[in-house]
Amino acid sequence: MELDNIEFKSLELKDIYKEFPGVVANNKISLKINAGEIHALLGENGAGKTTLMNIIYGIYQPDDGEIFINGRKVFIDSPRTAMNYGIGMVHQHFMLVENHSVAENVALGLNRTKFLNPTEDIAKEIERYSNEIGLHVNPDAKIWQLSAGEQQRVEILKALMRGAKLLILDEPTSVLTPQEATELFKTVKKLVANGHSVIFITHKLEEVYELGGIVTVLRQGKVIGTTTTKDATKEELAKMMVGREIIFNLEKEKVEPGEVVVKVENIDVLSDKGIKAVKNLSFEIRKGEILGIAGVSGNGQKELVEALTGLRRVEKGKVIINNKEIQNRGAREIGEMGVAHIPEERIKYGIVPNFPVYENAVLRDYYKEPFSNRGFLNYKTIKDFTIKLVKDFSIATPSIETKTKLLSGGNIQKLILARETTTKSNFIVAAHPTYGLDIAATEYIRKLLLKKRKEGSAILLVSEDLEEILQLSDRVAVMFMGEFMGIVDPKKVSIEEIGLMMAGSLRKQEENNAHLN
Amino acid sequence: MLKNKLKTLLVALVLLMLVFTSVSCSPQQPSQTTSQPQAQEKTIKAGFIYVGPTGDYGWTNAHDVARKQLEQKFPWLKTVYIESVPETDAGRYIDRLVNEEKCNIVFTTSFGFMDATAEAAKKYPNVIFEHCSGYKRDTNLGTYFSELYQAYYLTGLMAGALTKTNKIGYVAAHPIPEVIRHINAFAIGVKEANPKAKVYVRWLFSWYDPAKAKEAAESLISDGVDALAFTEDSTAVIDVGEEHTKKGQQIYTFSHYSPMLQYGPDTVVSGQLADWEPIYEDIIRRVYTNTWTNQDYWWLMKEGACKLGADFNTPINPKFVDALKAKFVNDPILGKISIYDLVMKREEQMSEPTVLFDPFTGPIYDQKGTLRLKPGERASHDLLWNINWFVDNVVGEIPK
Amino acid sequence: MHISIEKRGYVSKKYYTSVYLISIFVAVILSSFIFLLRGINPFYAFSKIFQGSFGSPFGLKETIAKAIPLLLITEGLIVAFKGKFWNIGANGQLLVGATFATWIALNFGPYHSSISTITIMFLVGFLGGALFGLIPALLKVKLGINEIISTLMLNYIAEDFVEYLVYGPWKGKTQYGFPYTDNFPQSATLAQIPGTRISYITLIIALLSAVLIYLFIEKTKYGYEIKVTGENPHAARYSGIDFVKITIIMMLISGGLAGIAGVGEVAGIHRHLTYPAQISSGYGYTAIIVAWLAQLNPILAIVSAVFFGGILVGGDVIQTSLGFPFSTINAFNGLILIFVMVGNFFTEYKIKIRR
Amino acid sequence: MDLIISILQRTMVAGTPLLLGTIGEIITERSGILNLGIEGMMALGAIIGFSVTYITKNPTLGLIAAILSGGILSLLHAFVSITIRGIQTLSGLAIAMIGIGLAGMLGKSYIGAPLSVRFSEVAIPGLSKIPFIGPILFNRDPLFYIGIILAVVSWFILFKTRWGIIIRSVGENPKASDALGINVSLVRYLSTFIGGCFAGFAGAYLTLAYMPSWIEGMTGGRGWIVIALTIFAQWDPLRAILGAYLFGGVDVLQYILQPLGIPVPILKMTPYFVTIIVLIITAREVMRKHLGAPKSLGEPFIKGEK
Repeated sequence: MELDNIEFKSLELKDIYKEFPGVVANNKISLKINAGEIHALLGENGAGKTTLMNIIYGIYQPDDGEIFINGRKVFIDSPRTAMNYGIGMVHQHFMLVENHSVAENVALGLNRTKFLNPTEDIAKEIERYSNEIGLHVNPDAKIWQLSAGEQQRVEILKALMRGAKLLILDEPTSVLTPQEATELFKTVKKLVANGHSVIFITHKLEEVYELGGIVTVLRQGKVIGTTTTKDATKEELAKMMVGREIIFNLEKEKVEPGEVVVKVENIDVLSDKGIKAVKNLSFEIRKGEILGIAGVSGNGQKELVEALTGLRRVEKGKVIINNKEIQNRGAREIGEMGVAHIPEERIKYGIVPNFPVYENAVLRDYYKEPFSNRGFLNYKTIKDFTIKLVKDFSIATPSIETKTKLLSGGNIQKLILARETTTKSNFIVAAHPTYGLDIAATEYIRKLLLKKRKEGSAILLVSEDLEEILQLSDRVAVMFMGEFMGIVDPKKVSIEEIGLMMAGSLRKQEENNAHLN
Repeated sequence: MLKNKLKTLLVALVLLMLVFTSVSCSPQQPSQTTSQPQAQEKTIKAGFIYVGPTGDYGWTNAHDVARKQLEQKFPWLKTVYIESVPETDAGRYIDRLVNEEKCNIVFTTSFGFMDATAEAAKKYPNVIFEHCSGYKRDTNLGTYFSELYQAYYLTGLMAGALTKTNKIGYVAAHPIPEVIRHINAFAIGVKEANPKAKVYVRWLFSWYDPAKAKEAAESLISDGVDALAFTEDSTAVIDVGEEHTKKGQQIYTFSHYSPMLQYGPDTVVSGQLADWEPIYEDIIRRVYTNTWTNQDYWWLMKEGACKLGADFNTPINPKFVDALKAKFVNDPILGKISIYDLVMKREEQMSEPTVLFDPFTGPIYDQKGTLRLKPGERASHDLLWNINWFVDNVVGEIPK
Repeated sequence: MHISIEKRGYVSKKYYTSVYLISIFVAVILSSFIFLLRGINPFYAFSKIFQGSFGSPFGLKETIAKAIPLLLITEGLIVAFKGKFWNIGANGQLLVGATFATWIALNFGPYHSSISTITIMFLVGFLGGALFGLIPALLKVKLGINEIISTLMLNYIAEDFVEYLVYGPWKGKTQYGFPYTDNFPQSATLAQIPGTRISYITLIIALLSAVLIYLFIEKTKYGYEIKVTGENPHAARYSGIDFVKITIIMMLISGGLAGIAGVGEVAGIHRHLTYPAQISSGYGYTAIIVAWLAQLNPILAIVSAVFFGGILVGGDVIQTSLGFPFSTINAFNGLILIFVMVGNFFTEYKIKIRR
Repeated sequence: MDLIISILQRTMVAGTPLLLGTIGEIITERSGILNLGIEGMMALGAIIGFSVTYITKNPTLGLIAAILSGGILSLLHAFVSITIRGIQTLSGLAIAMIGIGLAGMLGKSYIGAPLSVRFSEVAIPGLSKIPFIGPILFNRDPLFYIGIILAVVSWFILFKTRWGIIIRSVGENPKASDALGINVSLVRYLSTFIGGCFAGFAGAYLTLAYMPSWIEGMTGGRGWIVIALTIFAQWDPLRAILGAYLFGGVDVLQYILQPLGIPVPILKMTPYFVTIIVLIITAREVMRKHLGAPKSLGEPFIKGEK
């Protein structure tokens, strides 16, 4: 069943409905994609884009609705079936076997892979593709040795070599530098010129216009409309996407930075693999100031955050907070010295999913008075405290006894923020605080960060959302390969400059650092 | 709701405990008073507690064979048995046999059951207990044992005569006096037939483990041994001997406890066989006739409890008879005599009611050269019971 | 038709309890096939087993006697399992506890009162089990060695070590060369409830341990830390919980309680140290199932331990009345464990069938 | 010299059941399933192999039955770990208990019964005449040769074929494999089944070649050693050959070293002790080289879960 002989003409979805416990991810979605077109699927996180694509690709089965390919009704019960219909998908989080080579990854599950020496022919084929479409990658390299851009190429290769005519790209630029993204757009256009069709999932308006073509906007699991980049303005699309005018012009009061709260001097930090992930880094954050860290993930942000919060060893250098050296002191001690930590991957790090809300509300302070007394936990105080938090931060939960995993992402994040910011901390490390949250929760959290800034906290904000960084930060540091390419004023810097810095091709001196010295 | 469930369960538990405490405090258990044997139409019920499985090829099997024979012989006898009983649980099983099976006499067939049996004897004064291989006796508790060392001495004679390498192996179960006594008797026989030969010992720390016995036997053979005796309740050693013999390397082996000739027709020379029937018969008959006393049975060849044989009807495998007839020794009393004749003579002497010969007769030296038995002195029962040293031609150590 | 498995959201306690009880019931039903396999009527078999374990005062007493060590070990295992430390080594920890106590009994007991001897024996037994439990804990936190393997291996090492002692240096002078230490002096033995093999003290300690472990897990700071570590190690790190310290605490308690069970066995039942299979007939393994059957609830564990005590005693009946070997019990235990897991599945997931 | 040859001969015999079990566990674990139940599957294989051979007088038939019995029991583990998403550690222990229990029950009537037929040594013409090596390696029972061949074949399949890529990928990243249309559950079921078959084979080796009789507990903890050996071999069947015969040698040395006055129980604990020492020594290497267990080992794969 090799697919080069199947011609892809169209894919049509009719009234696709999919429900997960507590949420309707796709609510009667209808959509048509024709051969040879780039179809952008625009929507915020949580709009149901990825679920819809997983249904097309056979990972999920819809609860209701029909799919037609070339006008014929089909049941896509597995990715294999999808592939047989000429559908390929590149997931946002790459589906690669890290310990295997590029060729092994491509060979996996490929019908024409030979039984013996399976990677031999595959490697040759990969090289051929490299030359034809410009998807350069070394077939013998192990995946973990490759950059994000290269890994994405492997994913595209995998789809193409399975005869994909319709390629689904799920938020493909989220892990790329602007320059890598530009490369990707070129590749996409080349593919379309070769007769492939592409579904491009994104929440970035700019990308929709850069690619051109048809765009369907999803919101809260429903199709809001389908149009083309020629027929709609950015503002119109944006309105369709969020359901109201973008109000991201947050009221950001002017706060005069106070004394230095955080001082980082020449620190080195190693990654899990033992490679230097943060190199000789120095910076300061003052009272009432937000320092944004921009950059493609994997450039040392995670290690930096962990080093500042005591989860990772600082190999060299000093971290001084509130005039005390805190490097290598351990998470608890650092927390006690006034450092709050909003961790990335909130469910993995920030809570214990099976605990009731009240037990998570004291995850960082359970051992202190009044929650703990001579080794015993005072559950009455803890519950009272939780009730207050739930009220103050309007956390939506059936009760404080509910298992935390049953709360929505936004409410979990609110719980973490509530917990972290009610303590007497004056330095907040916030890693990707709004990632994957709905618009209301995002707004709430951003406002809260600004409020804490006004109250005099120093804040380190790490985010991949450039918009968020530029709006909230007083200064923006761009991180690349463990170093700052520069610290800039968000009001004075252009997106292009930041892009170049993220890609490591521009170093920029801090221009407005006079007040710091 | 789970909490409620929990409470219910807790209440149930507490009730349970109350019931059990009240029961345990009730002084008299009704079952104790019942089993008074009546004079007329009298039947006897005997319970056996075995330490191993009845299907082993040694100890427990031998007891069970006797049990079955007696049940056939005496129409008034009923028996019941429990096999593979851990020492910890012996007391519990005795209780079961007395209370629920209503046994008149209970046999416990492992040393480890001693304390449990003694306790039970106090608890059930109207039941008779017999403990095999122990030393505690009571008004209603006797002890019995079928002792094999005389046969071991005879097989030792043959092993000493047959070995070419002057190295003889002994695969031994546990380092306890019974086994040490057997090794010594065997070694005394070896020395008499062949003063140059030594007996090499390997311990298994297990009564029944064919795989270990096999490894131990193999390791002895690779050490140059060409004759093997053993204390372990399987045919593993015979098996190893047969394997090597078939491949052209003659190994001489000796049956232990049960006839094993059929498993090694080319390797089994002779062996020591236990027959428990005479002892059990005597005990049960005495119980039946109300002449039972708490005596200590220590039965050997003259009582027919210990026999020599590769099989019950084949004292010596005919294959090796010629070789044994061809080897001579000089005995101070019997003069020049072939090993075959010596074996026969000694068996006869030991079977006499007065026991004309005992292997443990001085002079006997231990490994360190200390004189343990003065010339002409016979070992006492106590010495044999507690023996914890090897005679001088044994190579190996008793774990200390 | 399409069958899919989906996660359940909220689960009511009532549903949870009934699924749990049903799965135990199904396990019992299924195990009756083992009897059918040998042509024995399962109803007859079960009535015999029940009769032998719970249905007679004699059986009940034995059931409780077996439940005591099981309960003690289980309480320890619950602590370790709550922290997701797979302590398979309770059997070894029990033996080491028994060994330590034996040393006190033989060397200290003859010259001291019962109260001080027994007290020290329990303390030292706890210490022995705890130290032996500490080994896999340290191997894990310092070298990343999987505790399943290390605890398994340590079980065998402990068994062989006890064997070495009773056949070698500790072999009793008064035991006619048999592999037992000398009998404990009177001061080092535990008094039994008359007519039973249950010692007062061990029974009380076992029941007390259930309550204490419940309080420890549910009400204390360390209990909280253990739960966080077990449920989400990342969150534990984030919250600043000292993984090394908490793992050590966990295993000291877990091993220590197994050690106490060992003291109860040698001082209460055997009154000398003997070879390992006699001291513990696999209590350490059975207790794993006891813990899971109780869903790691320290109080429910009492019921679960009595239940399994009954199964062990019922094993006698399987042997005497039905002619099965004792090891058949293992198959029952395994089946029950499997079905507890099947039950857990139905509380976490639901099966959807669509056409 | 003869002594050394003899020791090595015994080593080959003692190591073979360990090797067979380890190959199976490697295949199972490579697919991401941790099966601790080897001891039970071995015990079942041992008694099934024994009883079928006893009844039919045909050891080959016994061997096949043993292999299947191990495989079938492992399917229960597969069901619990894959379909039911249970905790694999517990399920494995349950399998061990069920296997031991069933074997004890089925074997009751065979205790002490000797087997008249079995696999005995086959000298390979020519090769068996090579001094030293010949008697050690080329005069063994057929199952020994099969074991070595299976180790090499398993290595080849795992690392040089398409199936190998699939099995290893499923163990490393089941989600990625699923996205490529691999049936993760099926691959895991099959790998677990094959692992069970190997364990059954290892059990049959004990009763059909090693020591042709049956006793309870005759697997003697070998199933647990296999679990440790799998780690020692770093999930590589070729390294498993080395490990299995090394541990087999330790077993044999018990009786060779006994005359030196080392207490037997101390010798008996050496394999377990060595296992821990080996784990300690390799721990650093594993951390340094980022070797290690298949990434998703022991974790249930839940299709379509985020």
